[in-house]
Amino acid sequence: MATVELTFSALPAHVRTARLVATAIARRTGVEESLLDEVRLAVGEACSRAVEAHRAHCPGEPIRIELRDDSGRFEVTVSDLAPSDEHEQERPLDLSMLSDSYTSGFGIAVIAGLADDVEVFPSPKGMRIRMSWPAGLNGHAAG
Amino acid sequence: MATVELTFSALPAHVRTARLVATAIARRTGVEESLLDEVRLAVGEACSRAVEAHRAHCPGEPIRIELRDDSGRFEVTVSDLAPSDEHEQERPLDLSMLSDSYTSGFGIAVIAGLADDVEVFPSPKGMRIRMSWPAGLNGHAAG
Amino acid sequence: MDLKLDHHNEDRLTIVEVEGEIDVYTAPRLRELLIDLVNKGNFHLLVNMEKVDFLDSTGLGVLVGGLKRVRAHDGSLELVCTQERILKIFRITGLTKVFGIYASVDEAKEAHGRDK
Amino acid sequence: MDLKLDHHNEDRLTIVEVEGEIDVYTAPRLRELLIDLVNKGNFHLLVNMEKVDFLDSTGLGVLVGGLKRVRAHDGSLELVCTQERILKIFRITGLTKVFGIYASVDEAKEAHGRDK
Ligand SMILES: Nc1ncnc2c1ncn2[C@@H]1O[C@H](COP(=O)(O)OP(=O)(O)O)[C@@H](O)[C@H]1O
Ligand SMILES: Nc1ncnc2c1ncn2[C@@H]1O[C@H](COP(=O)(O)OP(=O)(O)O)[C@@H](O)[C@H]1O
Repeated sequence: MATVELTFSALPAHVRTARLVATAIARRTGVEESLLDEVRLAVGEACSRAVEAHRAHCPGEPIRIELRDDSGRFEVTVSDLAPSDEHEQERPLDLSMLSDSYTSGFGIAVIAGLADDVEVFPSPKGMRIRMSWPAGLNGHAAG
Repeated sequence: MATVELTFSALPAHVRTARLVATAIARRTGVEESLLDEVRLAVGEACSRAVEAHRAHCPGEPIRIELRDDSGRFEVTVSDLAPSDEHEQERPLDLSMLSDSYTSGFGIAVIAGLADDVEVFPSPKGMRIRMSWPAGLNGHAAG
Repeated sequence: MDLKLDHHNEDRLTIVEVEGEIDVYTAPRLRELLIDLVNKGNFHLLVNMEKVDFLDSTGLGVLVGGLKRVRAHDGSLELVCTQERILKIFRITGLTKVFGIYASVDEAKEAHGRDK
Repeated sequence: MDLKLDHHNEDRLTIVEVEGEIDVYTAPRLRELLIDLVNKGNFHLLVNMEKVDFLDSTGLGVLVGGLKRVRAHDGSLELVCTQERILKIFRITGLTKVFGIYASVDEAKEAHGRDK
């Protein structure tokens, strides 16, 4: 079982709640202070992406984020329920292709650049992004 | 649907996460600054109670907290899965009956004293505590 | 904010300085300290709550548990607290009638001087 | 921390002061401001990011959107930023190659003076 699970409706404000929770739990789990910024940003990106995708495809469905601290790592999984047919793969930068919407794929680029370890599982039923960081030995709570 | 839902395993550390989330969302929802202390404390109490009950009865089961900001009020519901046969009703204070464990019922007393509105639903399948506070008009997110 | 604990003796009183949050997460440490002090023969405890940011009912439970232990040795457990947000919790739970609550360590020491 | 926006003109440049968090929640306000400035004929924008605490990819998207708009009028959108945590995000996404990034407003103004 995930240690903590947060479910929220597809609203930008809730992305802040998710960032706050992820940062607090990362700190407690013993993730180094210098990495907390990256945790906050990467988790925020993954949730923002999910919120945008839900608003486009299924605004009524909730987004889920699971935070685990077993296994010596701090692991975060963000799952959305929007069909991910957008092929957010890396492309060479071409300003004319960049739009100010999410399809530009910056989000995934940022996550990939920040998380210590990332796996992205796109599927017709939604995307799952799993990120993790090393957790210190002095984390307090297990389970 | 609840705006935000947090599920966590029965560990004291997670009570802090729940307090943090409740306070952040209450603030955003427009609950008055002067009431945020009460929100933090009352939500903490309800979650502590649930954690203690789970540790005694069902340590593997998760505790759930739902936070809503529709309806012009900030509403928090904490649900546990521990059979509540303890009859935590009000009793006259008698030191010899007070123990330093949770059965003393301080938790419920504190919640009742702090929340603007409280309802407690005990049942053989677990207890549900619903608390609410007035939310300002300048809260940002609905949904 | 975590919990910081400290203690020292003044006259016949053992003054326990508490700083930070006394909640379900940290209260066990306060409980251990109180038990330890009583086991070592300190039966007149004064808990200074002036630097406590947060107190929940688990914390109340620990204080009540401490009070029962010292009473078993004809001792006392009293508090120093002027913070309204903390006092409120004692009031709500009726515990203002159970604990002696003072505005300062000196005031508590004076009252003790008179008693004895 | 919410987002604070301000702007004023210096020589031919419109300096946009941004303070706080540019994220999925607040970025729409920055987008509106940039669109508004362009619609009113300000095509040389300098966005001062020195007081930005947090920037996510939604914020990047808004800046890129602004850049496209001013370019359509032969304008420019440049940034002032020395904070490593913010610069990192531009670097990760390759956007350091797309935006002119200066260490101060003065440095940006000087560069502009030379260009024109
Ligand atoms: N849902 C929310 N809505 C509004 N403010 C929030 C919300 N969640 C957290 N906050 C507040 O926003 C502040 C900033 O949160 P966050 O962006 O996660 O971190 P930081 O500002 O440290 O980068 C926090 O101090 C918190 O009180
Ligand atoms: N799960 C957690 N474990 C440890 N620290 C936490 C946790 N969640 C939040 N915190 C930190 O504890 C601090 C205090 O949280 P809380 O007790 O809810 O509020 P306050 O200290 O304002 O009364 C927060 O600033 C936060 O960074």
